[in-house]
Amino acid sequence: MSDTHASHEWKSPEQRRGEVPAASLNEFQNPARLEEPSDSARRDFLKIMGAGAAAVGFAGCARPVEKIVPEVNRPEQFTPGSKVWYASACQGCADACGIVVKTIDARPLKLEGRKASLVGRGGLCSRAQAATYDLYDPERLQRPLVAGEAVSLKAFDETLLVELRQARSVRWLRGAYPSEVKRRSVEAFLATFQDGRETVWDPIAPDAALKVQELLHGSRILPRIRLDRADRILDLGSDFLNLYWGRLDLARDLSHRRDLDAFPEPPRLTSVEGLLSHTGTNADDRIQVRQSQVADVGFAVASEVAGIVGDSDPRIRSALAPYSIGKVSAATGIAPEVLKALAVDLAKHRGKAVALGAPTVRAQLAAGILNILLGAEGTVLDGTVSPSYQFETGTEDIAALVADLDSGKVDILFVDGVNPAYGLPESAGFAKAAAKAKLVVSLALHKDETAELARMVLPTTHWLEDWNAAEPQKGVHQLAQPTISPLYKEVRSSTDSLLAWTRVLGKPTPWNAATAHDAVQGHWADVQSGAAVAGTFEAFWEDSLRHGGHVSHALRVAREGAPAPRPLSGADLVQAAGPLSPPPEGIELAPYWPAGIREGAQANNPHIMELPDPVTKQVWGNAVLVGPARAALLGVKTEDLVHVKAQGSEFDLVALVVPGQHKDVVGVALGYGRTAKLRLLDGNPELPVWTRLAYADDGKGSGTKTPAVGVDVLRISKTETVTPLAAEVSRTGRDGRLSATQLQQDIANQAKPGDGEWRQIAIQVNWEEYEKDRKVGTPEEESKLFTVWGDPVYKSPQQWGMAIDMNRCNGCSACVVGCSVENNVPMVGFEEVRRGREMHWLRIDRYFHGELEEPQVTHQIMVCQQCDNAPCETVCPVLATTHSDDGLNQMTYNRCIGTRYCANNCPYKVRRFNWTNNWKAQGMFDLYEKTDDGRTPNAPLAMAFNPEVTVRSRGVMEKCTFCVQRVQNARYESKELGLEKVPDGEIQTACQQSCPAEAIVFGDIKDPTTKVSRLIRSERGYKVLDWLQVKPNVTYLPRVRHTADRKAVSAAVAAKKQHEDGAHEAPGAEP
Amino acid sequence: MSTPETLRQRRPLVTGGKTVHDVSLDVCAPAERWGSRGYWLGFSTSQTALFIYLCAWLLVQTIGLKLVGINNRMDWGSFIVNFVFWVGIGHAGTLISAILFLFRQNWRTSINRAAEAMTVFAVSCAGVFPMLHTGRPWLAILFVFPYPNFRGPLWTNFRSPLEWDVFAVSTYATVSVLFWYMGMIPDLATLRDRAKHPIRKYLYGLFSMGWRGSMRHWVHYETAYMIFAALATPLVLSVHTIVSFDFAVSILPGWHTTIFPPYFVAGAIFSGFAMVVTLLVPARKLFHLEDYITIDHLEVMNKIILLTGSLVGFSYITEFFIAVYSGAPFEKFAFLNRAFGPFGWAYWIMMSCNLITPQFFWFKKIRRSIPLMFLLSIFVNIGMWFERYVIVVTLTRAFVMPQWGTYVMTFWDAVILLGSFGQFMTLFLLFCRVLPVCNMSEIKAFHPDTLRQIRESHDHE
Amino acid sequence: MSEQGILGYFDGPKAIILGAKRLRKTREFKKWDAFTPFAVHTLDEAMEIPKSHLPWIVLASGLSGLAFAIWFLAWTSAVNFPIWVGGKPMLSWPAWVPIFFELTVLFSAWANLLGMLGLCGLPFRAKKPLDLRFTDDKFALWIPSDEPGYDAATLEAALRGAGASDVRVVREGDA
Amino acid sequence: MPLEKRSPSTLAGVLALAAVFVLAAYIVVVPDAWHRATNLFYYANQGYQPAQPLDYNHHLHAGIRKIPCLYCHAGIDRGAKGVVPSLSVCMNCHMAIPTKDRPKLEQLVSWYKTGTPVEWTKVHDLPDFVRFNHRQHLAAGVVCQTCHGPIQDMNVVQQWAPLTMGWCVNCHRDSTATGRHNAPTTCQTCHY
Repeated sequence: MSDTHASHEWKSPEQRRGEVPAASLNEFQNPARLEEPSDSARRDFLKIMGAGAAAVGFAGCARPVEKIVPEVNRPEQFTPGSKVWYASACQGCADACGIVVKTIDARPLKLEGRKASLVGRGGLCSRAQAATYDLYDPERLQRPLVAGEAVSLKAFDETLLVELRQARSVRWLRGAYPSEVKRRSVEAFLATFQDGRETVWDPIAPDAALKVQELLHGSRILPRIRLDRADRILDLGSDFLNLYWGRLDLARDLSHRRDLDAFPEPPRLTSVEGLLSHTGTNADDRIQVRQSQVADVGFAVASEVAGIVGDSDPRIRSALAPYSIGKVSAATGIAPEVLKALAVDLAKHRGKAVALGAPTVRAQLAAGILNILLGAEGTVLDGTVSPSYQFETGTEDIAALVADLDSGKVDILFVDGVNPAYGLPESAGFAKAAAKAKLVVSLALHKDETAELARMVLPTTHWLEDWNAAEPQKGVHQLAQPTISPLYKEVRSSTDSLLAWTRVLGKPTPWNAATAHDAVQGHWADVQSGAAVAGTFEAFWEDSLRHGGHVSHALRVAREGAPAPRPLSGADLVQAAGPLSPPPEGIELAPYWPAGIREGAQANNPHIMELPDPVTKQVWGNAVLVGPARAALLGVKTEDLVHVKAQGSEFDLVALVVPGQHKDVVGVALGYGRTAKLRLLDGNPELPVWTRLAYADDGKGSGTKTPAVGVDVLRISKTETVTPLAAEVSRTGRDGRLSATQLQQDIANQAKPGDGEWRQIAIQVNWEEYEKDRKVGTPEEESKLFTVWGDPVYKSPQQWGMAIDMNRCNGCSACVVGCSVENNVPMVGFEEVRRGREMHWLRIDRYFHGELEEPQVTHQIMVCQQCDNAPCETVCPVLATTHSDDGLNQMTYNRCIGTRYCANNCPYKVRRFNWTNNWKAQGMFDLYEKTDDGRTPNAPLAMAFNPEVTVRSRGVMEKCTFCVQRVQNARYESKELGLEKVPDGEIQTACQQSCPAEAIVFGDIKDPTTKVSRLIRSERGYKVLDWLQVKPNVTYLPRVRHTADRKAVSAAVAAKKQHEDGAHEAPGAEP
Repeated sequence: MSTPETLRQRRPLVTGGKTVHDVSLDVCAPAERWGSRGYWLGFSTSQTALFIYLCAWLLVQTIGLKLVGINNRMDWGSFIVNFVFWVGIGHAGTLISAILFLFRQNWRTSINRAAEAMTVFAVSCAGVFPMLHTGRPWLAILFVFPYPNFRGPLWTNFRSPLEWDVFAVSTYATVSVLFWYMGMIPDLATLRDRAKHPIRKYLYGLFSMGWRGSMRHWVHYETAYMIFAALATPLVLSVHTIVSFDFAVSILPGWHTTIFPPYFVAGAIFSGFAMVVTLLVPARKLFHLEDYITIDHLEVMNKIILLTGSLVGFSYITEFFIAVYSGAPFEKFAFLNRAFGPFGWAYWIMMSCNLITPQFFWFKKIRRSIPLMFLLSIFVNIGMWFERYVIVVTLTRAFVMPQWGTYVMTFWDAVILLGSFGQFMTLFLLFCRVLPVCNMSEIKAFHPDTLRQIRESHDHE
Repeated sequence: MSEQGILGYFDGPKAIILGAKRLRKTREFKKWDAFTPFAVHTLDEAMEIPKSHLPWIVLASGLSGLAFAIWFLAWTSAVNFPIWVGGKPMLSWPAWVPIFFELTVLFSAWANLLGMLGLCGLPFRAKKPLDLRFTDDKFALWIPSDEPGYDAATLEAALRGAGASDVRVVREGDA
Repeated sequence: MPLEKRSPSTLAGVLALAAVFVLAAYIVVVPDAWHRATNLFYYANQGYQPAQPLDYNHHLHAGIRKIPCLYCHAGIDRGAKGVVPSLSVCMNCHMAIPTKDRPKLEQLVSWYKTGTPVEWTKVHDLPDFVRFNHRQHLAAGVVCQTCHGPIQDMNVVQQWAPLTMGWCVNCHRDSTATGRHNAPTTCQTCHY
């Protein structure tokens, strides 16, 4: 098994450097060849079912015979089944966060944030968490395609080289990633042609921000935003927790500042927006305005601030001239005193306040001007010491590219890892233009929309199989190393291809590299010299590999200091800001990038598709988000089908009523409605139908199924994708279907004032009250009811508990994916989720407080509370769920007979039941499931299983275990070290580890010195439903809202109501 | 043994001037004659239903419970409803033969056999559900019973109400069968002695245990019968109490109530008697037993339905009042939600069927009108099914609002519910053909003529 | 052709009760018996057949059932394989009461049926039927030949005197 | 008594008794009836001795030649899983051992040369919902023979212990009772 040998091999890159033949797919087709853990899935299935069958006698003693296939040469110090961690860098998006990859038997299984990394700092987003499922995606392209014909890599190269030799004008289109290696490889390759040009393009790149930076400071460089230094944050429709560069750092800093034990006063985040965005749900104050008028509000506040702070640049003053608070509030219907109060508050915190704008030029400009006025430059914003290099793109470039293509003078277009055929609005006319190129070559992981257009398709490796290096922030060098050799023989990373082609064309490659590995090493040598690191390169390289990159000590120090403020450039701001436009009429359709799927690249990843949206909790598709007031006017309710007309095109889509959304704004999530032939989209005909999780039946029981992947709004959006569009919305009178983990009809209930309060489950209090009384809102001490039983005494010296700070959690849902990947939690698909059968062990409950129109949102992470007096245990007839001696509520799957009584009796409803073979729905158990032409398309999926966690079969109850596998391993290890206890912080649950906001703390609650014990003792800590006497072991810290003083807000509400009533009287505007 | 006072009768229990010999003739007739057309019609219908029932289970068990309406918000559904419903039905028989025996209600003699049979069959129907509603029945059968095993040995959790159910229901089933069987021994002997065909003779002989009607045996027999009655009385009350613990012992608002045991028992007797009426009204026609199961018998049962019905209705109102009055917010919400929430319709069906229907029996005319009592008894059955439905769907709105869900029964839920009636009717109709439908020896013992003679034998000296 | 005993038919409960009383007045019978289609109340008193000991058997069995239940639950949950469940102590006996009760009843019920059959000597010591209509509507007194002082002639007279409608001496071999 | 005549019911009683006796006899007389029961119901596979592609002889290597277990099964004290040696380990010695007219050894060598891995049939096969950690048990001083039996005397490996849950649990209990180790018996020791 020489090739698995290779894939197991290299602990150290040296070994890796010796060219390793790639593991071939046959390995996974032939069960005998599977390394033991890889087929654990199937065996679990057979065992659990088999055991049952044997029990009732109709399988007799038939038990599966298993093979052990040891390598012919087992590498040194390689132990089967033991974990190996690799430090690396995430290439999921341009942020390039630092990660560590857990591999078992050379299979990357879990990605985790790297604490030491300056980007990401230990957190990791949902997309990266799900990356392993992209790697093992059965629908990855496995062989190059030439005109639809599968060919070998060699043949592909030959065909391509013929074309290359004749080509004179070549275009290379790639995604944004701050990689010197990639950039120079492309450069060198294009240099071999008379007219070669590179275009970097990312559908959610902050192009507007770049433009505005150039406008204001004369350089296309994004500042590093240090929210930990901001006392006041003004969010002008920027969904920054979700869209900004370095968003994990923003989340971390915000939650860091919201740590009420560490800081005297939390920052105040004020959101100005029309939709209820993910960031908006975390705002302390929200000001509702049409999405198109966000910038105006920004300018108005700026002009007021300018007035207060005095000395400001004359050009700024003239630019702000048309935006007096009076005029703007007249146009927007926001009470002037609200804006005044806001401006005063911001000005008061000059130097400690920052404004973040929506990805449109005007919003960004407003934010930029505010930042200058508020002195954020040089304090909160770092544009000089270590600014962000994460994005270097511009939509002009892609526009130029399309123009080039259209002119027909382009010979070859290479599309490297991006999907413009889907990601560009129709108005850009990419498809039409691309058709005019002589040859389109797509380097892609899947046969996506662009690959459909391309005549030649080269399958690329997944980035977990690649070498790469990144510099996301100035001086912060990340090193990405492969954690598995490519799954398929006939694929090649785009960098490798570039270098190979360049060499064949007889031109020099950067660092004379033959492979990406060489190139990275070459680049790393530059890094060493650049950072003037003493010592041999080998040592430096080793060290960098171990730490996943390099940052000079000097920079680390400098980053903490104050950067220099950037001077204002001489550009004309008046023209850029433009005059105040008159108040628009009618409804505007605001497209937005949703948190989970974002630009849609992972649309074939069940973990992403079934990740509930932080705000709407919708899965498997998008919907028309309508505010309650508008819904009343239109007479639509959630799950009605509405008809939308915008930009001359129209579509029907299911409606979803979202409280706190502006009356005149309807939102639709971008990134859905892809048309590629993938099983989780409209279905891959090659795969069995039950693998198409995205299918919804028509709800009439007719059995006909239709794909539920939502509607593609990118199609009709502008180049600035989030620009609101004038739209007409009308009800069709028909019913639609949507799938959400929180039933939408309950929104109304939950938004009822007081309801939810008396339940005292998700508690939120106001800062003013909190300052007076730190226990405000939390339920009184656990009532001392009479109990016939004493308290249990646990043998183990340690007992595990958790503390969750709702003030830190922003609901980003990274933990949900992290948990699912770690614990082999199955995804169940549109219909099953719709029936309330989703399997997430960890869920984030979303609560609305206050008015339906002005709700405040609380995100509550809900996991198994591991109650001491667990009600689930008492009722299980067969002792399948019991209590361990270290106080865990343990679930023994193989003992479970599935009475589901435990789930009934769980007040937190955290237990999940396998209503069918959920994994089979993803083909996980069906390594042998053959298509007609005898292939096994699902084979690699089973490799994604975490062999440390039993895979549950049909009829078994499961739930959060506090990652007992991690607990047990830690206990064993410390036992071997002769320790009495596991040291604090040794055990990190998957959710805790992945949380960018550090909202979750896990540890020993018997030992009063641990971090978790300190939090549990915190006076604001409370336990959910404590009065039930179930003695939960998860402590919650309530959400504390630092809202502005009440008068202004109430005035605002009053004004808004008045404004609306005005609108009600003239419904002529409504379609 | 009974004393002469108890032998006085208000109305004759056997009408139509039937002699003791006629009793044997008439009661044995169904078992000795070929079934009428009406019988075969009913029998084939029930068997078809039974067949569909089995197929439905097979399918649900192969594909998984995803076929039925339950989900992670609502983990119990129609299966548990059916279970409680059938167990409830299974209360009348033992109650009639045990409690009424202790209370010297002699009118029970002509109906108790059929009622006990009904009990046994209802319990057998009920027994299917808790086993097959589990995710892995093949393991459930292995794991729920405590016996020495090779897992440690690992026993079961005797603190779990479900484990209590395992004991309660199986004990109840066993005792009902034993009681039923013992009551049948003398009648089986009668059938044996009347039998002509050697095989019939052999089989009836086998089960009649060589009963000869010896007085010395009768003494033991009567004692045993008395003891059985004494055992079955607390048992019949305990079974539904323990079933109600499945809900009452949990911590859910709307379930965690101390009123459940009495209210469940009352409900059980209520539904049980209704079912007896539903069965006997056609049965006495079909098998020409009008002279033994007289209109008087039916009227007495209607009176009991009226009583228990009012009890049930009273407890509905009580629990609602307490919940709303107690000031326990979750409890209050749960009950308001029952009445006015998304499943309000079921609540009001339950209320009208169980609270209002029986009140018609205040009127003697209705009590004694066959078609009306048949109709009303069916309404009661429907209402009692919905009572359990209402209780179970409380699950959809428990403590944590984001986990609120809904529950829609699927096609398979319905098939299995109806199919279980197929099982029940098949068994009952079989019983009517092979076993004595009425307790002959007791009817004879309480035959007006017998009673007269015994009285005279006392007045003699 | 040895005599097995003598059978005196009476028509109806009244006749047989009075008949039994009369015979009882004349002399004492140890082993006599009566065959009736149903339990003719007060006939046993008339014939002075002793009461059944069944209740004691049932009581003993019921108590042993209870004892077993207590021992079994305690041993399994606290001694043999103690497991923490819902924070309750290993010996959480209040939660076991239902099972105690059920097992008591179960044991009693079995003892009751089997005890009854045992005391009657059924099925193993079942006698050959003397008349198939005893299970229908015929009533008869039976005096076996091993009754002390058995004499067919006098007994026949006595039975007739006691009101027997018909008397039959049963010999081996006739049904 | 002369009148004692057997009624049909008697036959029933006799049959019933006979059945009970037969069952009892089966359990008493038939050798290891219990183990058959276990194998059927509890999935134990005691005595399982499948044929292996390469008839490696533990008796020869571990018994006679006294090669320590951890020489071939190296790393078993480092990881949870059992370690089956790779062909290279065999070749450490067999490089030097002539294969002439020893077909089995020739096969071994040829497999090594062609890089064909050996597909051993798994003998000691716990269900996947059981987590057994070799490393811990070795660290606790449990010797191989405790679970694998007299492996050094086996020509062909067979499953010596029943490997049922009861078997594991009782060992844990005893070692805790005798105070040798603190071997827990909570479910999550093995099941998660």
